[in-house]
Amino acid sequence: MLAVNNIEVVYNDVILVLRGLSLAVPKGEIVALLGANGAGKSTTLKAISGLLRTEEGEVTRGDIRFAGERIDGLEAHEIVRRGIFQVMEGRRIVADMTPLENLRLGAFTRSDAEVRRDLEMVFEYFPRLKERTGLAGYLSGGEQQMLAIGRALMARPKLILMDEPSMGLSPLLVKEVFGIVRRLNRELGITILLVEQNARMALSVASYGYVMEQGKVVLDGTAEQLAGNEDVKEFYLGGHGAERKSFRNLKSYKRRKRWL
Amino acid sequence: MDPAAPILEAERVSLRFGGVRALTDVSFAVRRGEVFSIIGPNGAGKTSMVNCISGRYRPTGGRIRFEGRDITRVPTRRRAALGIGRTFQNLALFGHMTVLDNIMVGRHHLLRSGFLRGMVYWLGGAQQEEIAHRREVEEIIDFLEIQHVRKAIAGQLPYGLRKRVELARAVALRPKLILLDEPMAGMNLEEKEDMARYILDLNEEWGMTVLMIEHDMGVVMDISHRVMVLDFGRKIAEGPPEAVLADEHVKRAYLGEADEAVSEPEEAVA
Amino acid sequence: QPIPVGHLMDNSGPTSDVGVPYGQGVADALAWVNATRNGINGRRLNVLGFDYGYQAPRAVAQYQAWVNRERVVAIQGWGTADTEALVRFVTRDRIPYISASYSAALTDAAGRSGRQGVEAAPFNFFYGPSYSDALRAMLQWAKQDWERRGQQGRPRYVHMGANHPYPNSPKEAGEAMARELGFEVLPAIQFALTPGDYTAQCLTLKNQGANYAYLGNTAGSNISVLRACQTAGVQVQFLGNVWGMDENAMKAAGTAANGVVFPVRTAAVWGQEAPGMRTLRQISRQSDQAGTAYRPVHYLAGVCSAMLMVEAMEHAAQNGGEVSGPRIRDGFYARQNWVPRGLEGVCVPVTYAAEDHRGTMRVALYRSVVTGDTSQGSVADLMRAGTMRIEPVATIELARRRDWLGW
Amino acid sequence: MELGFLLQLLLNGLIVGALYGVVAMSFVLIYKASQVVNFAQGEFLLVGAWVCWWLLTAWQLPFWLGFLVTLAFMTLFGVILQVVVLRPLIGEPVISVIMVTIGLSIFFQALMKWMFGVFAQPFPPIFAAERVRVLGLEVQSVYLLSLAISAAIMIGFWWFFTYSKHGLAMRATAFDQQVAASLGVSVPRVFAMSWAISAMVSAVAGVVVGVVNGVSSALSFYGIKVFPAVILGGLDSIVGAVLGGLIVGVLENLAQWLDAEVLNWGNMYQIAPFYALILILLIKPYGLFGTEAIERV
Amino acid sequence: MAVMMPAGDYRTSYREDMTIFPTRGSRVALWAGIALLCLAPLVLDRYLLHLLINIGFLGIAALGLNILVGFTGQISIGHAAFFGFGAFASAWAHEVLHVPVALAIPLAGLITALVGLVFGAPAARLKGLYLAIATLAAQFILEDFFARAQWFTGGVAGRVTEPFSLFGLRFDRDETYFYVVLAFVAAMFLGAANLMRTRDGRALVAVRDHYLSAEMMGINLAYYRTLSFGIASFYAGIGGALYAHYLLFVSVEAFNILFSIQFLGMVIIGGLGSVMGSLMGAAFMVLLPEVVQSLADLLAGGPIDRALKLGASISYLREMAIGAAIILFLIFEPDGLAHRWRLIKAYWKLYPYSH
Ligand SMILES: Nc1ncnc2c1ncn2[C@@H]1O[C@H](COP(=O)(O)OP(=O)(O)OP(=O)(O)O)[C@@H](O)[C@H]1O
Ligand SMILES: Nc1ncnc2c1ncn2[C@@H]1O[C@H](COP(=O)(O)OP(=O)(O)OP(=O)(O)O)[C@@H](O)[C@H]1O
Ligand SMILES: [Mg+2]
Ligand SMILES: [Mg+2]
Repeated sequence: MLAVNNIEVVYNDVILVLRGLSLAVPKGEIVALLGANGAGKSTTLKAISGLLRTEEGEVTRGDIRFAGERIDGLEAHEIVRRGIFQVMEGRRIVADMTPLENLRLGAFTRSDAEVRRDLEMVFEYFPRLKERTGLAGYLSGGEQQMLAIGRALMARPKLILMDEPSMGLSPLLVKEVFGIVRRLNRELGITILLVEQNARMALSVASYGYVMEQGKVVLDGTAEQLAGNEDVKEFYLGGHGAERKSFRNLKSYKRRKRWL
Repeated sequence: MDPAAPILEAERVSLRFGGVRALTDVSFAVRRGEVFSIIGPNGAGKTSMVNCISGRYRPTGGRIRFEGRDITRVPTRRRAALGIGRTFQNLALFGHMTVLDNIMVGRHHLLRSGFLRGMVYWLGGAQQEEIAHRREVEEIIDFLEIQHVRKAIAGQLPYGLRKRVELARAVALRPKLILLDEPMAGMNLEEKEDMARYILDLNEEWGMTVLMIEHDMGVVMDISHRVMVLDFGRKIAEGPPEAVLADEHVKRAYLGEADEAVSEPEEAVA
Repeated sequence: QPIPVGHLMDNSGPTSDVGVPYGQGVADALAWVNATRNGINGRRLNVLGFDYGYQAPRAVAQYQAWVNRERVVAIQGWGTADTEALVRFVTRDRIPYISASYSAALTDAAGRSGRQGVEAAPFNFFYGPSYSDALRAMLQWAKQDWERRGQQGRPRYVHMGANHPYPNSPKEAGEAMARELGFEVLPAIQFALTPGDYTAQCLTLKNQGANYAYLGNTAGSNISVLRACQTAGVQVQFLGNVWGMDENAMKAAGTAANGVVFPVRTAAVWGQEAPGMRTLRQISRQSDQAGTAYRPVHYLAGVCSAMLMVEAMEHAAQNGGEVSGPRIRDGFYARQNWVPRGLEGVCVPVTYAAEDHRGTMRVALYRSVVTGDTSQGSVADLMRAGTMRIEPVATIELARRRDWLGW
Repeated sequence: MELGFLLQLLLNGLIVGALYGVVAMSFVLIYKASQVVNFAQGEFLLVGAWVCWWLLTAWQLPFWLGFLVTLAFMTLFGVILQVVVLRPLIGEPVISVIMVTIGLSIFFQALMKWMFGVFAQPFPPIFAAERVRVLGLEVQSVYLLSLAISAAIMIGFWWFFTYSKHGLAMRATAFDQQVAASLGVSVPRVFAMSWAISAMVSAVAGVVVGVVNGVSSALSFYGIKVFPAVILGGLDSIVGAVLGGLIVGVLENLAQWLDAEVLNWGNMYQIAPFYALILILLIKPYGLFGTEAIERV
Repeated sequence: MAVMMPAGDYRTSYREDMTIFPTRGSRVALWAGIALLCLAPLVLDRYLLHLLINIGFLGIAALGLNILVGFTGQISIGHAAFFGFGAFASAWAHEVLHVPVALAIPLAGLITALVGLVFGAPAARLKGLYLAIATLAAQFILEDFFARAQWFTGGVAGRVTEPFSLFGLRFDRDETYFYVVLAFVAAMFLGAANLMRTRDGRALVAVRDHYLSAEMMGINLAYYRTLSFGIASFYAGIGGALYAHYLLFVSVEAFNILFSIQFLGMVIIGGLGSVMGSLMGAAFMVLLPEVVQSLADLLAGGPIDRALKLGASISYLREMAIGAAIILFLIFEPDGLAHRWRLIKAYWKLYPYSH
């Protein structure tokens, strides 16, 4: 459904961030994209959604195809209309509007009559959003994250790009959010490209995964394959199997990553 | 001062925003030298509590004592000099300054030369002072391993580094109590390990008392001495981490029941 | 070798409404001198124009550039604030300065008036009656008008204008004269030099019950007052400053301008016949080859002012003399009842004396008459059709009183 | 007499204030959409008034037609301005954009003088001579019309921002352009829309003032007058803009009264709004209706 | 992200690492520049000196505004009024208090700083554009004061001032006054550069970038917000005083809103938050009209001139060109001249590798 072929991204004409990155997201699947801070995960998502341009970034090589058509070079709003919706890092809800208005904004590209029904659906997924009538800026972090996802649903996208949905959420909410992510995928058939630091969570919902490092994909495979990989275990999952090493007794040396 | 006495005491602290009760009668004490964690669901009032301590918010009820002194009404800007430093949940660096300058701002209350002496840099002793403090700042930079980005513009750094710079800035204040609002958020395992190491070093070697908000239960379990749980602005539990996490109420409100579909690694560890 | 001459203009500032035609008159006259007379005794004039936007400091800066770098020998100036600011400088540098400011303070050439704040201005000249004298004449007319109309009681007089050296210039003189003539003098009313909504001022005027009001500003803002006062139904006889009313203003104000009395500096207005009109039309063709433009009163005044300077320079250049500041100044004193050659019947005769730079004490008063819609058609059309007219009202010959010198 | 005078002044203040309010609204519109403070607002009035004047005199169009053509032109003008000048600046620091509007103001001020001269020009008499008596006071009919127009525009704006999809999009864009883009909002189109509406509404005010006072470059002074008005009301509040405009209008006239009766300073009417501005800001730092920025750490 | 340093430029002490001019080349360039400027009156004609002098005193005032806008993040639309205040204060101090001009200039700076503190007081409470508009009010209130305060300003007629003199030497010509301005420029710019690398300078920037966290770092917001007004006004006052004793005449008309906006243009075009950018911005604003004028002079008499009747409209065209230049400049260089300058320098350092 989505295919990213060998793209390069440059910020401000000088900073090369992605160096020949390729990945594919099959229809109806959840694909996880893992990687260290600064590896370029968010940049990848922005390249797909067209938001890169608002930050003076540019795809300088390669192409991005969605449902067979090239979408790199399109404006962000056109890409939204084609059914790709990015839930940005850091929630980014409109703080000086109410949650309801935020949700209505999500449906901006639509003009069909079912907006109202979808609103009900979102409230069903996130009952607590209905209770909050003040400004969204005063919602707690988790509530804002739910609002951000809810807003994405309002656009009825085919593909959601999710950037670190679990960041700053309590364990309970992380579970809730991932539960919802899975439900969205199963019940509504929405394809999801998921960027996540919480690798264990991500691999538990995803069917396929990519690991990226310094702007390139260094490893990919099915979720099971990745979860079994030594390096992934060591650097993303924390120890082997259920036995997790303690944060208190960290080894003073670090094992070299083999894929580098 | 009695070393056993708590460094920070909150006494029935309440905070309301119009109709919202962010905190209701929360009392707790942080002992000198410990790592104290606050956990709780989103919107429970954790950040609000930290904001009350650091002076961003003024509690609508109750009192906060620091080293025995009532600081409830002390202006925000004085608290740095008292020995309270903090980091922020959503990064609050000085985005256009270099990393070095960001950390030097942390030394603000320790520096003496005002704008007049600053303008005649070489004459009024400002230069000596700057150099002396630069030395200390370099120590912090070494400790947090950010030498390579000293002169970089803070706002352009990757997220993980920015978090570290923010920590460096707070450390530069030479606080007795350092408040960390979700220091691990958005980090991968490797980075969390580094951060945990820094926090432990600050606590054990630099002798700082740490008050930390964190959602990663693994980290909370491993490095904190005591944990307090907030829910809907009320304290629902306090004690050693194992005890608190075993608490039914906490499980229900915060951790969630073990779910076979989405396995939660953190709580699998005892 | 050309003779450098400065020409200060306001083509873009708050007085540009009258500055443009005046400046055009000066520029055309000097260009015409170069074109038809080959300059002054064979030396062409190098006219250095500068639009200073009616900001005195910019004028001062330009003045210093002219004097230090271009070494100008004479300057055609403009506003009151800048001219008065430059008095000391031109006196020091001995540069004749012919302003379009008719501030009476500039007439006290030897500083004999003894009035506080009035310095000697031996190098300042202007063409026409001073603001104060013009206002004195209008007040005399107003007094007659009051009596002629058989009104009872003391007439009430009010000064209106911006707080600016130019409108302020005749304020004191006017109010003193009004008292002398038996007027009741009301508190002055301020309005800015730029057009705007001055309804509040008009309501104040109405509330005060003024009978005669002096408009001290230039046309642009006066128009706003006239229109606002018409709307507010104010019944008052307006007396316009010499820069306060002209053909363009009449067109812009429409019937609101009907009846305003104001002084005209020249002996004729455009379209009337006089011996000097032929020359004037030639001059006008400098910037209007087609010869179709209508030239408002200020254009004519600009021409007269420039031609006075030209003849003073010619006087300096006679017999191979050096064209220097002091010698040009002497040229201004060389003749009595002086009318520039070829402009007879256009420029009024003037006489300057070393101690008294009041060129004339004769004030010709006219009245603007507007009888219909002025929004369609050009000024020339409207004047031709008679929709707008400038009618002579009276000519007042003031006594050359010594105690009026300098204010 | 005294009371009548005062009432006349008050009424005049309301009438002029309503016009300030209209201009203030169009100013706030741009601000709300793009956080840009438009220093060229006054020039919008100017351009609109001159264009309308030119249509009515040079082309002899009937007023209603000329007026409509002017509005259409101004809409286009706003769009073009946005596309040519402001679009390249999307994403740049707001202060640079503000400076650009200052550049626009300088440019159009001069252009209008160049094209139409420095003389004030009268509009053909449309309503000019008509006066109506309201509550015993005399009022220009066109002023009453402008009051009605202001009210209509104000209600339109309020509806737009609260209920319409595009109003929401505009607010979202004002809050964060990137977020708006991620929601499928075409940021450039939103900006173009706000500039177009703003230019058009300002032109309405320009024509009204022009009909009453004649057209001249001084019209652009409304662009400065608008500042105390919007700040008094609160920068991002449509209601506040209208109220601020009314307050400034009334204040000017009251100051003139005070001046005439007591002070005799002469120019209180010009300066009083600014004193009031500072006083009000000291009491209410976000104006009367401005929303306080949400600041959470 | 790592900062590039030219090869071969090692620092062995913190002192060396903390200089204003980080490379040897830049220090050499600085001294060479100052030496060249000292020679300027000997080689340049008066017209160019006149422009340099203008750039000098405007640059000082622009630097003040940059400290306020660029460093502390508080927009001021009333800077010309403070510039004017300095001009009047110096004229007044000399004329009425009989202070020698050489002392009247710094005194004027101080008086203006006090006035700035008064008008800056709302800064403690107001933010962003609300503050900006409050400074707009200050502009109009001060202008009104200038027109009214006969005793201080000479009223609307203005005041004639005396030239600068020191030890019996009169600096009343472009050639001599140039050195006075140069000395002030050097002192004021060094002062600002020093300020920005020490405690209070950092505090100002911190207040701009994130005032909430700045407050928690122990920074007194109200103090620094007001202080930056004081410093900005001090610079404006010095600039204004230098202007007064150059022009030898001060009048309220000069210090209008348009001039304030020009100052804002200088700092934005020069580069917000850049010390040297202020000077570049001032140069831009001074030279732009001159360039336009020379272009017009070149065109004069040509076919374009005749076709458009430029002669009479030149002043409008000049204004339009200035407006257009500002617009175009910002479209192509929204970060200002200082930024462009840095890019050029970086380009040469990295040459031939562009990434
Ligand atoms: N707007 C920008 N301008 C310049 N550089 C940028 C910009 N945005 C990101 N970068 C740089 O690009 C690199 C990749 O950033 P990106 O945000 O994509 O990383 P990430 O993998 O999402 O990391 P994180 O886990 O921290 O979110 C980083 O080095 C970052 O500094
Ligand atoms: N300035 C404010 N005005 C109004 N309400 C506020 C404000 N700050 C916080 N709140 C409210 O107080 C409550 C507690 O918020 P707080 O930020 O302390 O939560 P938290 O425990 O830190 O949550 P999270 O884990 O998501 O960061 C929330 O309901 C929030 O909406
Ligand atoms: Mg990211
Ligand atoms: Mg929090």
